[in-house]
Amino acid sequence: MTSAIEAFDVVKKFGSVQAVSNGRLTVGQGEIHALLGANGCGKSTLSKIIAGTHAATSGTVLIDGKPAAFANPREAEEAGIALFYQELSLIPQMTVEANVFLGREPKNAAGFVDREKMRADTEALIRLFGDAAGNGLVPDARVGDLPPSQRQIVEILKVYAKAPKIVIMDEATATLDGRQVAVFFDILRKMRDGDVSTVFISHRLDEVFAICDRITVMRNGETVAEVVTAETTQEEVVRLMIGDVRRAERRSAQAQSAAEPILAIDRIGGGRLSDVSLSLAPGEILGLGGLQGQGQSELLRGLFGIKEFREGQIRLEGQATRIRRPSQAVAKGLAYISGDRGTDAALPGRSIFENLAAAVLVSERRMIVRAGTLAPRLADVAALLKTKYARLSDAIGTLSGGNQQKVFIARWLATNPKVLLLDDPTKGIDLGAKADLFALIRELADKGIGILLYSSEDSELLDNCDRVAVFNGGSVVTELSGATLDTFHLTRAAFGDA
Amino acid sequence: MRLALPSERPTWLLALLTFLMLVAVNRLLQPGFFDVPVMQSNLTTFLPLVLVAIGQTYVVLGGDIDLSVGSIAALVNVVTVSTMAGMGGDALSIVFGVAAGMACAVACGLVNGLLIGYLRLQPMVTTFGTAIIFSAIALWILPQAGLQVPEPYWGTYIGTILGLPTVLVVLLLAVAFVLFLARRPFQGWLTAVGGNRTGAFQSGLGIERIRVAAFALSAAFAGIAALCLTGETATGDPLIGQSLGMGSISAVVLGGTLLSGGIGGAVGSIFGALLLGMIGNVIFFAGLPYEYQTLVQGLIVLAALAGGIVVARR
Amino acid sequence: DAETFKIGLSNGWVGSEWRTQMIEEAETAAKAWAEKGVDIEVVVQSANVDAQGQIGQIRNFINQGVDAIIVNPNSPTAFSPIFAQAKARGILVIATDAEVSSKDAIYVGIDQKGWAVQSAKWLAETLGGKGNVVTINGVAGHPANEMRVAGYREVFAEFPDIKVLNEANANWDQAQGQQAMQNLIATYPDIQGVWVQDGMAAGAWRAIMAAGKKDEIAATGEIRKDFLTVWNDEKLNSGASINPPGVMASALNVAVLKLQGKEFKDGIFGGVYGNAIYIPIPFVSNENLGERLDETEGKPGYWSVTATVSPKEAAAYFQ
Amino acid sequence: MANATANSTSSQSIAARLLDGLREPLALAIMAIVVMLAVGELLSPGFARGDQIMRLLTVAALLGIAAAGQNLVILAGGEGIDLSIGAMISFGAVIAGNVMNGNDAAIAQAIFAATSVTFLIGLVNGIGVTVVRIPPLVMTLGMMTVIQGGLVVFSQGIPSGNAAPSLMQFINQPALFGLPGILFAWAALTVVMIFVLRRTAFGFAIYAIGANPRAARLVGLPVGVIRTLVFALSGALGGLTGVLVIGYTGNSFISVGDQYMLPTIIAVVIGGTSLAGGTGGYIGTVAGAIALVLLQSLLITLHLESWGRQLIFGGTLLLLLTLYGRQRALRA
Ligand SMILES: Nc1ncnc2c1ncn2[C@@H]1O[C@H](COP(=O)(O)OP(=O)(O)OP(=O)(O)O)[C@@H](O)[C@H]1O
Ligand SMILES: Nc1ncnc2c1ncn2[C@@H]1O[C@H](COP(=O)(O)OP(=O)(O)OP(=O)(O)O)[C@@H](O)[C@H]1O
Ligand SMILES: [Mg+2]
Ligand SMILES: [Mg+2]
Repeated sequence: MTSAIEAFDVVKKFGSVQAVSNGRLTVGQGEIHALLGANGCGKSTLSKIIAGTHAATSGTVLIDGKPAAFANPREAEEAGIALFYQELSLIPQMTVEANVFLGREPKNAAGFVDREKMRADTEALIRLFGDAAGNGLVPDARVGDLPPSQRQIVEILKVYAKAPKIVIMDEATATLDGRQVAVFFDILRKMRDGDVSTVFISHRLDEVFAICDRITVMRNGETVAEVVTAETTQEEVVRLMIGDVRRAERRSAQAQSAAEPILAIDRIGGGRLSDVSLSLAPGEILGLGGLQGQGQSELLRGLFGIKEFREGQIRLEGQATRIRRPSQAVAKGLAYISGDRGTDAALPGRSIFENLAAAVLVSERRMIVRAGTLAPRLADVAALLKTKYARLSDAIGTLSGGNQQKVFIARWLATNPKVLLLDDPTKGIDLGAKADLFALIRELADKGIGILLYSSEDSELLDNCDRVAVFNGGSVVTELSGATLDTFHLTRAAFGDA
Repeated sequence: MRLALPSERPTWLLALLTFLMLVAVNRLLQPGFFDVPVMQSNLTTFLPLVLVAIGQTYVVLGGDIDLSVGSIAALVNVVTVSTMAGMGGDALSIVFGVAAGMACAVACGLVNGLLIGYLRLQPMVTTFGTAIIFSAIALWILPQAGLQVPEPYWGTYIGTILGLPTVLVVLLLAVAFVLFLARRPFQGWLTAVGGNRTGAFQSGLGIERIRVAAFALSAAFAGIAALCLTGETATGDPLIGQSLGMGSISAVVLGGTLLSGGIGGAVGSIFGALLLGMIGNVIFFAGLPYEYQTLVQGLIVLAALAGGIVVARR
Repeated sequence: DAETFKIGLSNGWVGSEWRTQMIEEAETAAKAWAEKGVDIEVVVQSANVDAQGQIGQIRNFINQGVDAIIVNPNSPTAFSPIFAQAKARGILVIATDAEVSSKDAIYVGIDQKGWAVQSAKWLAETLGGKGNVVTINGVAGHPANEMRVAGYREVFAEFPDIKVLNEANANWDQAQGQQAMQNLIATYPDIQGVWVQDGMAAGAWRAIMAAGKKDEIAATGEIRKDFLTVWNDEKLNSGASINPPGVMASALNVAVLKLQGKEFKDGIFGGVYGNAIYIPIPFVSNENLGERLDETEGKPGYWSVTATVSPKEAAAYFQ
Repeated sequence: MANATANSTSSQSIAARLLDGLREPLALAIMAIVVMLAVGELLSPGFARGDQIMRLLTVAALLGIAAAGQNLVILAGGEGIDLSIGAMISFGAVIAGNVMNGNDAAIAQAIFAATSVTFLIGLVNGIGVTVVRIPPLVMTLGMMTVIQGGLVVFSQGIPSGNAAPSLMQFINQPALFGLPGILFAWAALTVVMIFVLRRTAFGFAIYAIGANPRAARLVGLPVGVIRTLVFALSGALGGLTGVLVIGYTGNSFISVGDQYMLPTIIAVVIGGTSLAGGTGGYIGTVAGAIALVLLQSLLITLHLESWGRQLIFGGTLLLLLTLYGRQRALRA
């Protein structure tokens, strides 16, 4: 039997950057096949070559045994290939239904778009996700109005609506919560039963081991191994990907409680939030848990002045404070790291140096930019996260998604903030870097910084936080610490029966 | 994260309301405003800009801009009139003249589209450059204004067809086309191309072709506008239509289409163009001293833009 | 009791002081009719518009029911249908400053070709019938420009020893005229004469002076006070046909007489389209420069020397 | 210090870098300049003479100074563009003419009056764009009409004055090394522009805002203030150009600046600044301004019908755009 995808000797250069040097991938019919590797190893690039979005510099791709070099995504689509784009391919201004059927709109006899059919079909697709889709995900909602997780679901539906024979899911679960992932896996399994072949890219090994049949591992643009999931272990795969990983040790909440809180939030309300009170001690890492979109991000964004709270009070180091815009937050020693790097962080077209220096220049109120003194300092911070780049003067766009995110984290670490607001900061970051990041965060906490961490991955909260405040419907339903800080309690609290 | 997007009300509602307000003011200042000949003559004045603005909308919706529409109109006018005159001015020459003009318009649009869609040149400067070239060709064909248009042609244009004023018929056909296109997938594709070009490409849309089509549409509408101008002026003039470029862009924006692309539609542009025309009328009938006319015109346009945008954000 | 007429003035370009002066003089001429017992209400539309926009201006006049329309037209031919409609409503239409082809309108103004002929002749004669000449023109394709070009070409053709080296366009913009002249001086070191239109002449002369060639080159001039002053102070070798901003006032005076029911003399019309009454074209030369400068006493620098066909002079056009 | 690393570069990579360098807008603009000078000299000997080049540079300086403002506005992104710059120049010229009225002692006042008024008008542009959120293209287009209308009202009855003799000398007469003062002023402005854009937080903020305004806001930059300021500066630089233009022409008239509107944009774009904002710089614009003026004068010296000149002008623009004004390919 021929393989669904067979790619070998694939090379891809972007100018002088060698993104893929020896890509190899073999996916059997009806198989769910994981493609793993550290940030920037070439997973997305290889995927885009297969799906016709990029042209390979050299190499061979066979689809169902036949040579395939698609000139554009449309040709690939006609051959039954659909790609879930890591950075999403949605049009924010357009409705969910228009996005899902873009380019393949159902038409009526007159040649007009058949809106009724489009709506009904979209509704049917959304129903696949059931309750996990969340409120507000309706066919005529505008995609730009949806939170990231729902946009990600729309991108999944868009892939699914093409009724493809081969799908590539490039970090499709990155912002989904546990329940949504579960539904998504049901869909993948159903597709596998229909003999659809799947390439599954993720940095979450649990997910990979839960659903994938085989695993291909890439490292530095090269395919280094192919293993059968049932015959390997997570440790083995991690070793194949990156070698050894540091483990961050968690400290239980104890000494901090005595100190005066560095940040105290009293009955914050407005938007989705109501009556949220929290206090953060210096040196503490406080997690914000619960299902996706329960107001955790809104709280962090409000604290940073992106959107003002309607009611309640904030105290910073004991001082009552109002923060109306980010510049005030920066001046008061706050830092906000968003997982939505494309919209919130990247300065496209500018150099890595400028992207790194952005926050420092503002927080230190510099008038003159002295690259000579600033560059080494920033490079050191970036090195703490093992950011992979050639020259600081290269454009930010030449870095992989994960490495870009490291730059945007380093940008804020360089400001020596008092309070660090982390809004799902590890989205798209590989395991090694994630471990480095959390180790670093712990070190910062030990220096007396207060840290608020929201993550869409429960394990990140459980492994790294001293306490976790669990959100539901815009309020804190419970706080977990010490003995209650475990998967069981967290899941139970998140679903509202704490 | 929610992106800041304009409200979901039809983007043209404001242009319509402002237009109606100006109509009311004009009616107060000019009692005969609703007389059929007055309405017909006003429509004759507004029609070319309305048509060009419709075409411009599609380009803008796709995230581009077309500064060459005025020069295309001049070239089409010159080509049409020269063809008619060269063939002797009989009925057949009219048909050929119109055909030659429209073919020329579409060819101009294709040139723009190929340069911008396929060669990926920057649209604003490119269409500025092609505008210079189109003007040069017009000047080469007809070095100075002149030549007569056959009477049946302009007579029909300022007259009636089937009992309806011809200008009204043209407007109604244009509106019908706008409504037709709004229901075709093409307009959604354009919106996608303007809203997120990478996403649209990754979704399998043929970006190049869609952009070319938009420029061809824009040029075709500029061509139709030129045919109207030809009927209105009954002559060839290589310098005609120069204000159509910037005017159409103002109309498109007044009509609620986002200049960066991805939001809006041609219905709004129609009202935007009518609104711009009405401003001139109201200023005239208000009896403003001439020194103040340009100033007040500019102020009203800015006020309409500002007002529209402020209200849209409520 | 007093006669009352409503006259619409249409101007399609506001980019020069000459046009402002043109309208002001027309308004002044209208007021002067009050002494003769004629009340004239002037309605002005003046804005940057193209030919089609100006047709819109004229439509507004028609819809308002004026008695006469005086227009400084942006196109020689594009107004025929609208003028026909105006005439059908019994409205008198007069074009000024640029001739129109419409048989339903008359033209009262200077002969643009004659304007050019006069200054080209001056230049040719000043050069003694031989020498290298360059010209700097307005907007290519613009009717007034084309007529003027035809005028000087006709003159220079009569002088076999006058060689036209190059003809540039500087779009009636003074600074562009200055740049064009700079380039021409650099390219052709041996220029004796320059024929240049309107305000561009001031720019051209500035370039000539900057190149230190004001004594070697004879060039046409213009009629604004600022330039006349320089001409006088620097003793330039210049001559300028006057296109007086008073043309619109002249047209207005003719219009009123016509509205009063007078009939034109037979054979008075001439011009390119057979519908023109040409008014005299005064000339500023090195000889009469002093008098002309005296006329500008107390006027702003941008004020152009002018002339108007008075009601009495206009009466000569009528039976 | 850097020698060690520079020397170690292999000859192959030097060739590669050279080739890379040629694709740089600046290199291309300079190449275009050289080619045009050569063609001009070939067609009409004397075109590339020193004093002629100097006069062309004077004209280019006027365009280049106005284009500096346009450059800032375009760099700051958000579809930034200033179509009112021509009208600003006219207004600046009229104000300056009235204030100095041929009087050397009043030059400083004239500069101050012209730049501060146009600064304020630019501020209104900026507020319209940032606070009311009118797209810059239509905001400044509307402002252009308002200024033109304002000039018609303003110039009424007020004599529009003359340039002071020293100002005219500064622009038209050689001052140092046979070069007129304005060229030194332009050079100084170039140094300031480059310093501001590359070495100051303000320049950094302009680029950041142009690249991604949301991200710029999230690092604490005052996006609205900076964008407003950029429009105001463009106005002031327009006003300053107006003062210089009246020095060039001797007297002001109300449409004196109109001819600069589109050339400023073209100079910026062929100088390699992206109309999308966030990338580019002023050196390219300087080269772009020189190339543009050179092209225009080359065309004047060609003995051609007007349409032929226009054809070549449009064609050259498109050619320059094709060489480096291309947008990013969607498929890599
Ligand atoms: N104004 C609104 N209109 C419609 N749906 C809304 C609105 N506000 C919130 N929602 C829905 O409520 C859910 C939770 O939103 P909320 O703002 O609390 O979450 P968040 O954590 O701040 O979101 P994000 O995922 O954007 O970080 C989302 O599914 C969203 O679609
Ligand atoms: N458009 C581009 N231009 C230049 N270099 C690029 C481009 N896209 C990717 N690269 C480079 O190619 C390499 C592979 O990137 P790719 O996005 O394929 O990594 P990835 O494995 O998907 O990483 P991640 O897990 O972070 O998403 C990286 O070094 C990146 O810097
Ligand atoms: Mg990737
Ligand atoms: Mg959330």
